[in-house]
Amino acid sequence: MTTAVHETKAGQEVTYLEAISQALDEEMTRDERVFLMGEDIGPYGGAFRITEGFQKKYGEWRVLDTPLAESGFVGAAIGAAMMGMRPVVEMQFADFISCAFDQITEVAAKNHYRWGAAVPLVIRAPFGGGVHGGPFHSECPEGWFFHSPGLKLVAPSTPYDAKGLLKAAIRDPNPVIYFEHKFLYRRLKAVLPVEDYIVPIGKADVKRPGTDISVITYGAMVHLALEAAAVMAKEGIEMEVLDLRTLIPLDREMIFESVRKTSKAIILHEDNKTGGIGAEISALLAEDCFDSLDGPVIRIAAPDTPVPFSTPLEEFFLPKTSDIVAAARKLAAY
Amino acid sequence: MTTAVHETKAGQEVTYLEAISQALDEEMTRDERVFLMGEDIGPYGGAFRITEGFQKKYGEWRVLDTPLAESGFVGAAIGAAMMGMRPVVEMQFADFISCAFDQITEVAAKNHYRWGAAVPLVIRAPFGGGVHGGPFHSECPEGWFFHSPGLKLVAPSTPYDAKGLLKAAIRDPNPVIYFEHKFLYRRLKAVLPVEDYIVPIGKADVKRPGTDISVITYGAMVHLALEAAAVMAKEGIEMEVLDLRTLIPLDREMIFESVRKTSKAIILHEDNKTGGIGAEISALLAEDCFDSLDGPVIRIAAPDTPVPFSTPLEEFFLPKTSDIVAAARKLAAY
Amino acid sequence: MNLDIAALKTIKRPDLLQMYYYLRLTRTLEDRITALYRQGRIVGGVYTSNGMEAISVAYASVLERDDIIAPFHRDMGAFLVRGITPGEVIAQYLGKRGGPTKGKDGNVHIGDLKRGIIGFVSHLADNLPVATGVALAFRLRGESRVVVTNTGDGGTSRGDFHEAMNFAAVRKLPVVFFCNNNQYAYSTPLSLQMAVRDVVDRARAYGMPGEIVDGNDLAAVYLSAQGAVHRARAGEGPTFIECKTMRMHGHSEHDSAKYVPRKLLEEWKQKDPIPKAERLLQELGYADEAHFREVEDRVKKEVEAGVEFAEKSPLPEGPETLEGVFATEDEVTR
Amino acid sequence: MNLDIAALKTIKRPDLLQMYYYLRLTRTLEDRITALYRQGRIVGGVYTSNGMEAISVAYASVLERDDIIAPFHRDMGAFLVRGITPGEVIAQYLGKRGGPTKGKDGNVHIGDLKRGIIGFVSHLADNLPVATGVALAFRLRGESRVVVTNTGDGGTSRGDFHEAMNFAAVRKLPVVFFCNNNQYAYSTPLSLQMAVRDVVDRARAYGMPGEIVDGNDLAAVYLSAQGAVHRARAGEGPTFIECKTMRMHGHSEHDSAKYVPRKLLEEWKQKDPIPKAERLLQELGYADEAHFREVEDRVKKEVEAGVEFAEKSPLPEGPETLEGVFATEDEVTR
Ligand SMILES: Cc1ncc(C[n+]2csc(CCOP(=O)(O)OP(=O)(O)O)c2C)c(N)n1
Ligand SMILES: Cc1ncc(C[n+]2csc(CCOP(=O)(O)OP(=O)(O)O)c2C)c(N)n1
Ligand SMILES: [Mg+2]
Ligand SMILES: [Mg+2]
Repeated sequence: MTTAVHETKAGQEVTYLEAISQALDEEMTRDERVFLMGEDIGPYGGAFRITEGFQKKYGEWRVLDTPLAESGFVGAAIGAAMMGMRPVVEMQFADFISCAFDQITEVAAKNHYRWGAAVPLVIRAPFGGGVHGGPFHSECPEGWFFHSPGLKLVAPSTPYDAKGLLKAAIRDPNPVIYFEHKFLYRRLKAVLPVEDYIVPIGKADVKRPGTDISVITYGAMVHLALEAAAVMAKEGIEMEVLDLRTLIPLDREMIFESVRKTSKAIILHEDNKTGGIGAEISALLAEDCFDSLDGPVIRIAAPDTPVPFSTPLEEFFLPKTSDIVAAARKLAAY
Repeated sequence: MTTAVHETKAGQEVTYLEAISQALDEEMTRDERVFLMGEDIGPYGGAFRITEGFQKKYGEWRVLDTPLAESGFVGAAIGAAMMGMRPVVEMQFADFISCAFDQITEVAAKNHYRWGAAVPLVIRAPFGGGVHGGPFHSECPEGWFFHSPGLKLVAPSTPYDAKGLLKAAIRDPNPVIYFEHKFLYRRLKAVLPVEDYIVPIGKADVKRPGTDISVITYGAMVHLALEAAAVMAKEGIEMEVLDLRTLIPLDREMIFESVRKTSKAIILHEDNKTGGIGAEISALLAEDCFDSLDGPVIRIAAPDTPVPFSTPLEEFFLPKTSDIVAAARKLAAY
Repeated sequence: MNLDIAALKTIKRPDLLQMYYYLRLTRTLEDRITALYRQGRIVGGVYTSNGMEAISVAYASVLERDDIIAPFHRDMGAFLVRGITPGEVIAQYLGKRGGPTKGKDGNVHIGDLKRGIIGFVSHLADNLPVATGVALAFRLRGESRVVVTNTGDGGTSRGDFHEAMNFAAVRKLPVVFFCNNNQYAYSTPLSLQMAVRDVVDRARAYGMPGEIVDGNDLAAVYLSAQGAVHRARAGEGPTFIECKTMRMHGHSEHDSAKYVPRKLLEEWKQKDPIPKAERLLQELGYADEAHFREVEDRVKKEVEAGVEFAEKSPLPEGPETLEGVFATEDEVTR
Repeated sequence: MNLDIAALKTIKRPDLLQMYYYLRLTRTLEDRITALYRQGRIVGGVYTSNGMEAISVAYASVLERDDIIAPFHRDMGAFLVRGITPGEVIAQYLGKRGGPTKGKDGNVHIGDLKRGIIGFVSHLADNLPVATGVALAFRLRGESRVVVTNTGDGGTSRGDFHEAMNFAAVRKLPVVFFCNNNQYAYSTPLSLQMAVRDVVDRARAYGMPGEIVDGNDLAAVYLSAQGAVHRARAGEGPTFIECKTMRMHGHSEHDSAKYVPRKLLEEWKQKDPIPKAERLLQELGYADEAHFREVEDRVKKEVEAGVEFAEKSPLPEGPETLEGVFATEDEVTR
């Protein structure tokens, strides 16, 4: 095996960002069909420096700087994928995925259903707020794609999941949108296994077990949920934090199992509330866990506005630990 | 007042399609800021002939044939709207709205929030299945836009609502997507008021009152719900059929009022189930009507696939009256 | 373009005869489908290449077995040359299991990677970026394969055309862009579609060689395609080929095309590609009237056999709707 | 382009002096913002027009009061010429209520219809179709107003560029497209962006007149803009103007731009638009060193006053997040 772009010693901590970088590097070494496309990913190493050093190792075709044209390069990745390549495309910010919306929903998502062509494509989308990005550099676009049959969506919350889910996404024979949270890039560190591993697509994860209230969430919000759970534990309420990890296909069994156990559910996401993924989960609970529920299913999410720029506005916009605590207290009293 | 493009005598029935055409004609006569853009809407009168005769009456600039470029002409409509015009843009089929997705969600939806520019724009989107259109001429794209703060969405189910909602949309100072159901175009007829009227955006409508189960729906599905209600009435179950008419902003009061009365809810739509509008309504009920609910909130919707072409497949795909009846019987027994 | 006899002689007799056969087969097949449509036996719309058959017959005939085509909706000839049978085409139109998409999609939405065909997406120009990606895969793997794609004059107005042309040119990819300039996009004449006289002018904006060819001249299109494919295969990059032609039917069979001046159609009737090809074959001494009648009989029989095949082919069953949203690993191209 | 003295003399002395003032003001203001950024006092990223100020100062100076601009992210000069004050700009950068977007959006996302400025959308080229629509409104109403828009070299690769250019050309709309060709798009050099040497080659594909101008030459850009605006106002349609220039800072202030050869920067340093403008003013006998020092002092004071204004301006309060998603009728332009 060739040496890694960035060497990591056993036992050394890596960030969420480095975990993504490692996954790309290892998959490119493992499988020569894997290649990268995007804006400024070559000599520059990408806006967030995830592919720094990659072009030196893999050359300018496997780490391919594209013109500024998201629809064009996603379309190209679809074509290459159908020819048996494994493209991983980078959106410079998830927000710009709207420019490739048509290619993703009409071409990538439907090709296999319509005429049987597999499209093993990964689109990396650095998403989310809390970074003073304003309306066009903070978006959570997962809700749009949640409603497009044929796509898989994943959103890791830890370095371990970030690496394992990206590897699984690259090895998946379908188009997968990989939502990596910008806020977590350099804020989380962990020691990762030395050996190759994947986190299977479609499997949620209990990030903290509990018996009284289920908090169902994903992405950066997982950490708020954990904070809230710590607060509530002091009040004698044990919250279970369920990290979806995969948004499509949803791990219904695990969601239902958790809620049947606790009888109470909070759904938490950073995306806008109306039409967000929380709505679907609430609806699934209403359909399948109605008899187990001991209280209303509460959604905590951003309000229905674009992401505002100014600090006090963005703070108001983003869900807060205190929102979760308040909801948990309300539910506990039910 | 100038003569209408197509004269209608008092008491004469008009189709859903003609109702749309009348609304456009009357608004263009009433307000010279109103103009139309789209592919083949001029001499040809549009793929569905809604603007037949319009160019003769209003000239080739107010009924403007565009190049084949949805993003470009929606963008242009946004610019004109910001200058005080009232553009009404036609998608040849709603399916092609994906090509203008970026302009709609990133520009039209956010301009007012970001910097205060009103965008009084209407996009007409002929949507829905049952017409042997296959995956690209049958789509229900409303779910995508349901999750984009800044847009209003309407979807009439009758000629009366079609005319009144289109007039309201044209007079609204915001971007409104007007989902007109292709299946209903020539299948529904009604006598419309002679005088000018609008159907206010944001107001649902009870299409059949009932006391036992609420069916919350919109578009072509309203008529299936009415059929099912007639069947159930024979069994002594009175279903209330609530036609949302406006999808954003939702008429929560009316939804809650109906469900508080009946304690049981079925949500019905033709769009794919996962992440559809039904999920949001179910979640709202879980949040606000939990204590009133006497049974699970049931969603009836298309499965999570593209719209298949072949007749038996499309029939399987589309919700059926029998699905509603089955769900109603199940709920009634709860 | 004036073809000299020496150039014409470079096309082998059997190749030219075979193309003539496909020209005839295409015409007869599409005429038969049109007849079925008029009898109300076709599901959905019918789009023909009547008068334009030479283009896709010729470009497909230039290719090697493992080359790829990404055709648009007037390329029936290319399907046939690639081995799709008349029976499969009619089955596709009827939504039967025997069609290449097994009823999932209809009419000209034929895709089959085994026969090197990328399935058409209704959203015009969407497959152009996809074609560049097919070429990119070839380039990445150092294969000497090429991809040929086609678009209408209208399709060149879309952003995806621009992004695909640019990317192909920047990376000198082995792709040939055909443009079927039939002077109308649905009802929209070229003058409302673009402000240049020749679509080929667009190629220059990308630094890509462009050519104009008589699209009704089988041999001319063949030679032009051959040159471009040869350059692409040799690593010399993409070419844009504008085929001047005329749409002789309506946009689809329900359109009477009143907006096209009858005189224009009369003129182009004189340039019909079939008699033109026959004159050429006679001039070259490759075939006589008797041969033409023989081919006519043969294709008629083949088409009738196709109708029979299609009618016997079963319809898919409802639950098949749910199959195929996602691909499995064994379906990935290798 | 070689400017003869006669042409230069057509620019009135006060106009040239005023432009010189704005050139200075732009440079000083952006330098000050950069300094604030280095002190960690700016919220979010900083994008400057350093070395390229002449372009937007010049095009904005050509316009009448009721003309419209749709600038991109390197057009600070245009904001200032249109009457946005340094204080407002800094307040915008700080997310203060005193910024034109009141904290809803940041940095160069300044929009204000009262001062004829369409707010920039991050998604590059999105505002080009919007600009064509502004022009369309003028055309529809028979007004002799024009709109000027600007894009980077990178932005011209996007589909929306294509769709906008084409529509403007087909309908001969009163719009001027500037292109700020600063040779890089973030880290991507022109050679990976397009296969033509001059961006202006693209204009020809639309049948639109195109020009190349020295973007660092205030007078040259002014004269070019004047000609194009004049033609647009006279109903002669759109023009594309490529300004050759160089980005002298990183893409944004966090980018050290190591990928740009130092020699190239050295070269362009010699062509700085400010000394160039000073030499011109001296040659024409319009101003001397003393005047330049006076302007320098004046703009410094204005910028410091701006810093003070911005710092005093209050931050918005959290709940303002929820305001302004929808417009009210009185906000519509009339
Ligand atoms: C993006 C998109 N918009 C609109 C349509 C509807 N439509 C189908 S074919 C057509 C005209 C196509 O014209 P052209 O590209 O010239 O091809 P032709 O049919 O003339 O061969 C239109 C507008 C579409 N298929 N895709
Ligand atoms: C659609 C889109 N994709 C990606 C980006 C991220 N991005 C911001 S600026 C930039 C480079 C712009 O280059 P250019 O158009 O040449 O303008 P310049 O900054 O050089 O003036 C990129 C890639 C974006 N803003 N929009
Ligand atoms: Mg055409
Ligand atoms: Mg640039």
